[in-house]
Amino acid sequence: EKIKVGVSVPSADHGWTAGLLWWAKKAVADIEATDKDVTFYVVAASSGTKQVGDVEDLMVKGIDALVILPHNPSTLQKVVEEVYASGIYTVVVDRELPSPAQHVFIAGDNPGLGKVGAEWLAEEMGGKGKLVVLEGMSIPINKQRVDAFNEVMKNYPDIEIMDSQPADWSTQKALALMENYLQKHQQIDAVWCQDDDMLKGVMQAIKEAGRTDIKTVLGGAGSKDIIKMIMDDDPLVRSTVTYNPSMVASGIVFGVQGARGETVGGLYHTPSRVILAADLVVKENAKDFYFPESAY
Amino acid sequence: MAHHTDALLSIKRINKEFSGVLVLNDINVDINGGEVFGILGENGAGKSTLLKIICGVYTPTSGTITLKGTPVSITSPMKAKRLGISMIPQEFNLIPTLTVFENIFLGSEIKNGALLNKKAMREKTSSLLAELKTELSPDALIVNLSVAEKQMVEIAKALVHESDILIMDEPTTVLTSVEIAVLFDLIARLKEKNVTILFISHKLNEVKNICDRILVLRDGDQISVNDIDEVDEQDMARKMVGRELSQVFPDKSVPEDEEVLRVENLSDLKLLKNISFSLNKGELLGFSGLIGAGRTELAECIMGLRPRSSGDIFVKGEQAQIDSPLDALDYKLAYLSEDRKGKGLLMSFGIPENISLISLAKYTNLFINKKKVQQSTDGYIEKFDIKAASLKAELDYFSGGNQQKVYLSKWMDTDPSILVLDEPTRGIDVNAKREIYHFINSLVTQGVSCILISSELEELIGLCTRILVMREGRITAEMTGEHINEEEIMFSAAGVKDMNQTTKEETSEIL
Amino acid sequence: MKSYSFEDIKRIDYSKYAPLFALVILIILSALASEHFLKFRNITNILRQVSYTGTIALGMTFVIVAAGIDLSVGSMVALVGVLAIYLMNYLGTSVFAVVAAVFVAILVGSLCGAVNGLIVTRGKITSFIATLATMSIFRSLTLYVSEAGEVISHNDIYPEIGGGYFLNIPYPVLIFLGLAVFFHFLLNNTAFGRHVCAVGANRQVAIYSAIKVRWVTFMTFVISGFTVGVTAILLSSRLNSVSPGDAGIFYELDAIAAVVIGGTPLAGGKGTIWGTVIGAIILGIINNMLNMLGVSPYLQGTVKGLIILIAVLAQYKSN
Amino acid sequence: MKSYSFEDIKRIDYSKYAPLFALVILIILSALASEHFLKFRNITNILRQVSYTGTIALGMTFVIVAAGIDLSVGSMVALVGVLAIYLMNYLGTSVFAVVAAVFVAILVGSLCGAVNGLIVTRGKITSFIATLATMSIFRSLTLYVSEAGEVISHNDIYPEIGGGYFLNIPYPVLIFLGLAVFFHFLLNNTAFGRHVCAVGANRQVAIYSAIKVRWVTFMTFVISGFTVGVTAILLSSRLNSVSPGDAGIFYELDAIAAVVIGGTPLAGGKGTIWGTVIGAIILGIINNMLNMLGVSPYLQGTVKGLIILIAVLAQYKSN
Ligand SMILES: Nc1ncnc2c1ncn2[C@@H]1O[C@H](COP(=O)(O)OP(=O)(O)OP(=O)(O)O)[C@@H](O)[C@H]1O
Ligand SMILES: Nc1ncnc2c1ncn2[C@@H]1O[C@H](COP(=O)(O)OP(=O)(O)OP(=O)(O)O)[C@@H](O)[C@H]1O
Ligand SMILES: [Mg+2]
Ligand SMILES: [Mg+2]
Repeated sequence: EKIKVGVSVPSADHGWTAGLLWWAKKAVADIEATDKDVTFYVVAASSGTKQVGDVEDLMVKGIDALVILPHNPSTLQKVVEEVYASGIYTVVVDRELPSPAQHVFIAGDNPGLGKVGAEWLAEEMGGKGKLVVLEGMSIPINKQRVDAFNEVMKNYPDIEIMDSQPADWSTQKALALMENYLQKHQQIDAVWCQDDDMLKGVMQAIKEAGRTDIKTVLGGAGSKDIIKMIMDDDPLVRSTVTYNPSMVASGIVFGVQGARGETVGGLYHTPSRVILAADLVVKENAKDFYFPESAY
Repeated sequence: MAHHTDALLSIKRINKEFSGVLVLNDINVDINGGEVFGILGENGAGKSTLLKIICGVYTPTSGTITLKGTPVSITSPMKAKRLGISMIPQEFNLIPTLTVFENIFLGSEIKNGALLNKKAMREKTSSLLAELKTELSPDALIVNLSVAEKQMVEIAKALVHESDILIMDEPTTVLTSVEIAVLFDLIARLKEKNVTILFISHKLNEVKNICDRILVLRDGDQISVNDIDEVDEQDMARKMVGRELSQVFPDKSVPEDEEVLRVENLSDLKLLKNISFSLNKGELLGFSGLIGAGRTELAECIMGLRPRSSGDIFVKGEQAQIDSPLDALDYKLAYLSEDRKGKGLLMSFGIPENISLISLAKYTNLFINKKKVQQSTDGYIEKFDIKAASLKAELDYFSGGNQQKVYLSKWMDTDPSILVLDEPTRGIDVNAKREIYHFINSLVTQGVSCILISSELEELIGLCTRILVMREGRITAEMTGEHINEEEIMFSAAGVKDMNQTTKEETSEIL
Repeated sequence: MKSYSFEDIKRIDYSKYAPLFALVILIILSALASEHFLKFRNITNILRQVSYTGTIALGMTFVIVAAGIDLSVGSMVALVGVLAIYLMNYLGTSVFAVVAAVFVAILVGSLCGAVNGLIVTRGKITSFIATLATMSIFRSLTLYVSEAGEVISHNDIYPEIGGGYFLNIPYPVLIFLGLAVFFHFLLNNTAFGRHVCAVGANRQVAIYSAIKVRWVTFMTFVISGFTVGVTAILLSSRLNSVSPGDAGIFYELDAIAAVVIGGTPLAGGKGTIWGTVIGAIILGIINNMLNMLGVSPYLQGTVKGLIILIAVLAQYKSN
Repeated sequence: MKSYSFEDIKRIDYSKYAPLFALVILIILSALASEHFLKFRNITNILRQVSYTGTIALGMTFVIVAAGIDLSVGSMVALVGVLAIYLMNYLGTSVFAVVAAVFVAILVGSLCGAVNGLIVTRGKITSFIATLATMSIFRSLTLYVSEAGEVISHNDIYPEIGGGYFLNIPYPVLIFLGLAVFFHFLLNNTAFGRHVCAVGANRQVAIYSAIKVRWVTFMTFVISGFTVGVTAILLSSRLNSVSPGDAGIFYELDAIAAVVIGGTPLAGGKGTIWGTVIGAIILGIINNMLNMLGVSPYLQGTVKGLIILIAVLAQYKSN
């Protein structure tokens, strides 16, 4: 009897989600290559409501395990509860449900991303200066990151956050927004954009404007290009904070193991939450985080 | 029937079906170079269809067309144009968003390399319009033109190709006598240049005046081809209808003394100035005037379709507050617009939906009683003898005259007591006209009051007991009973000075 | 000349029933392609998934028949949903709170529709542009009032509306089909419905026929807003929450596609409600089958696009 | 009968120049509101931001004047961009590779447009539905070929196109304005341009006037695709990369808004290229000012929506 594993993720609407899908497919291919007794169904949804439909369809197919990265957690709450209640082994990745309904939750540390980034940045700025922020899409994890970031910055009264507007994790929007920031603010010491996709747009804008006042630019999530820049001693980009899309691959492994009744990750107990640390990537440790073949 | 072996255009065994319905049945005619060839027939007889086949809009179901001795297949208007055939269609074929000269040269622009040579086109347009005695700026947009001006542009558009064969499908319906005179003058000059003209008109006197030969169609069948000298107007009508045509105009009925409508000092924002008149019960009041005189505007003001700047309307002695057609409906007013397609009928709908559109409340009791609608529709179809290939089809597939009958039914279904008819016989055949005249008269006898706006003096004089003449937004004359006089009307309509002697002669000759 | 009613019937039938044929073919193909397809649970799933955009498509049918378009429906779902849940949370966990929320949702939806209607009729702005603007405005207001955070209901009865069943059929499906019947009669058998067609076919003629053209146009947008209100309830109660940036996104496209696949021309003047229902179900089945057959998620868009094209092509070719 | 040329001119002027008035007022207001606004650098920034959707809006003008619509342009930008960069990376880092990529981008864009054109003219499917379908198809193909990963160029010369300057003016701005001039003449001073208007105003009449209606309609989509090809180059060279899921998203709405704000009615039949250019710039200034003034990001959508409404209202009221 083959086991069936459903994988439901948001569609690739920006670099990180593209990386996510890449890792999900890699895990599926890897497992299918060695284990003939598993079938996977991978579906990608462009919105939370579409994802609810995807999960309903997966249930009809009689899956034994569901690995899901909810587009928006509350939207998926009900249907994941139904899945969980019907005895399907449930792994939730990255975005936690408001009232948990899963066997295992695996995620990066969103507040941590904001916090670690803020601490490093504050230190680099010497506790003072002018800062602009580019936010992500209007979903809860953006808020968690920004809130945690602002929380740390409260301890540095001499750091002024002059602007904080969303650019939806899009390179192009970040470029346009940064162009406007550069017009508006004659003196900017540092930029925090929480995501490496946006960071590319920011860098482009700075380069074109020929501005030299900006000393530090911090992204986040650790895309391969940015890690390469850190390795190559870029003067502005000296760090990033991990938020690795490979977490979904681990989630898929958990799902297969859970459906077979094995313990997760070969551990001696089954954890209900696996939180992957928000690691600070700097030149010294950059090599460990660099996967040149990844989509992100 | 005379046989010409050197026929310019020879039509052999032409049949045309629309989804199984035969609308042209075995048509055979030879048309000679340089003649004006008239085509007559009732509404829906197939006249337009025949001409559309010749100019490539429709392809015949079977049959051949031979041009100058060589068989041709005219598959598109483009091909027709290349063969030297152009057409002034029955419906307006102008692009409202483009200018006069752009329309005239549409599809055959004069170019200067890749770019348009606008200067040359403007000049050519000006000279063409001058030839038509129409003072229009080549750069005027079509939307801003009046119906008659559009028709003149349409004519210019056909002339620009300098074709051998020029097809005119009811070119005169929207023209007044002055423009008609200009057009006929032009036809005579074209004839001299050996241009062949195919001419459709419902005005038999026009046909008699300008055609060399005529073809009569009835229900898609070819009835006869005659030299014009062989037939008079009575013969033509008889051939078209297939029987003797009794009296065209009914006897006039006498209006009652009771006043039902009074308009006082009515002005609109643009054209109308202090219009006052009254209408009695059972009266048939005519409105004459040249195009642009403001008769349509007046009717639309009364119906609440156009804002008034001043003036009062009294219905049955009471002051009426009419700000929308819905208000007018409350006072049992009805208005048949001159623009049947643009303002009158939903061409993509069938007969019942159109007839019941205004009077829908009558059939509705939460839900529409469709059976009842169908019943009263059947009544109108019988009453007005509405004919079409399929009575269930959309109005788009009906001939102009039958559309007009549907339009009349639509307003009759509201049970009006005051009926304003704006050019009600425009583009319809003698028989249908006769039916409509008799119908209007029967209404009047029953105590309905009618206002008849018409550019055909003959019908105003034949029907009305009183006629008002308008010019430039004012009423310039009123005539009653035996004082109604054609010459007098023309004078008041044109303003004596505007009309020179020659055109007046020409005009009276045509009428 | 006689009347060829047989011809007529043949002509009308083909084009009118094309969506139905398309649906039947799709069902047969789906049943052959996937063993899961005809499972009762799968069918109700599809119908429930369809009911959200399907309900909106019903209202959209009126707007499109009147020759308009409403692009704002998706954003409106989010706005209405957020406001309804706020109100409900404010009123507590009683049944009354739920009833009040449902009532207010429908009211707010209709009001938003009325705003669209006013801009179009009083402002004389093409509906495409008017609702493009309100699409942006409604979404932005939703984000503003909710500060872009997800809005979660604290009422335990509420989820019953979107998640409950009657005779094994989900409530949303029943509501969707019930509204379809109601709107069918409204469009086909009432003076108002006839006026909507007339306005769409030729505004000028409608004006000259003493139809309150502005009022009719206005009301089509109100109806569209009303259906959005209903959908907002169905959706937010199913999910027990609304995410302001995401709820209802692209619903306008799905609703319009459903209407058009159902045989209503975008130019207006005519249309059928049952065509729209079938159009919505066709889209739902396509979505379902793509998942069922495990088509690469990247290629799903291609398949969906092609099937929309084929469905519409089939309609034209059949007449 | 006299000629009403004075009347005509008066009537034309108002409605025709309304977009220009709107622009001037917007510029004055912006200059008053923000000291940074009139800086040369800010102006060129705005123009460059505008040039992407602006260029597409030029092509869209033709489609809309011919009474069509092209919703697929956004997805097409992504598809063309991805293919162009793949080709360039394959060909190496030479100037030749860049030239080949530019050439291929324009070719592929035009081909995609031709596909739209064929579906509309041969398949007889309303352009709204046809391009709705291809919008989905193009995006999906983009994701498929790129596996949704960002596609990065390895060519050092390439970024010069989108990022370079001539006399302090960014290349994209020059290309945008250059194309605008070209298309202005195409629309106004060639037979093709007049035919586009005729087809949009009344297809039937155009057919009777011996215009190749299908060909003209087809060509408007090819033009639209061509401008998409140009934009794909400008955009991808600027960022030196394309993200398949994100590039060009919502461009169709911005382009359509620009065309309509520029005074071209969606019903087709007439329109001006310079109106479109102004429409695009108006949208660009609004975006810029919202950021400059630090309007709450959530409320930006509201402001943008309102300003679109006001701009269009102003046009109607002025005549
Ligand atoms: N495209 C069409 N499809 C179906 N039937 C048509 C079509 N065009 C015309 N008919 C039918 O063919 C017949 C002849 O129409 P046609 O327009 O030739 O009449 P006509 O003689 O020009 O009449 P009128 O004097 O009213 O213009 C009518 O019965 C009409 O309903
Ligand atoms: N003197 C004028 N000034 C401005 N516009 C005019 C003038 N005359 C006519 N028009 C325009 O032309 C349109 C249509 O002209 P039409 O020939 O039907 O005029 P009309 O006033 O209805 O004439 P009729 O008295 O023959 O019904 C009118 O609605 C009007 O807008
Ligand atoms: Mg005719
Ligand atoms: Mg008139």
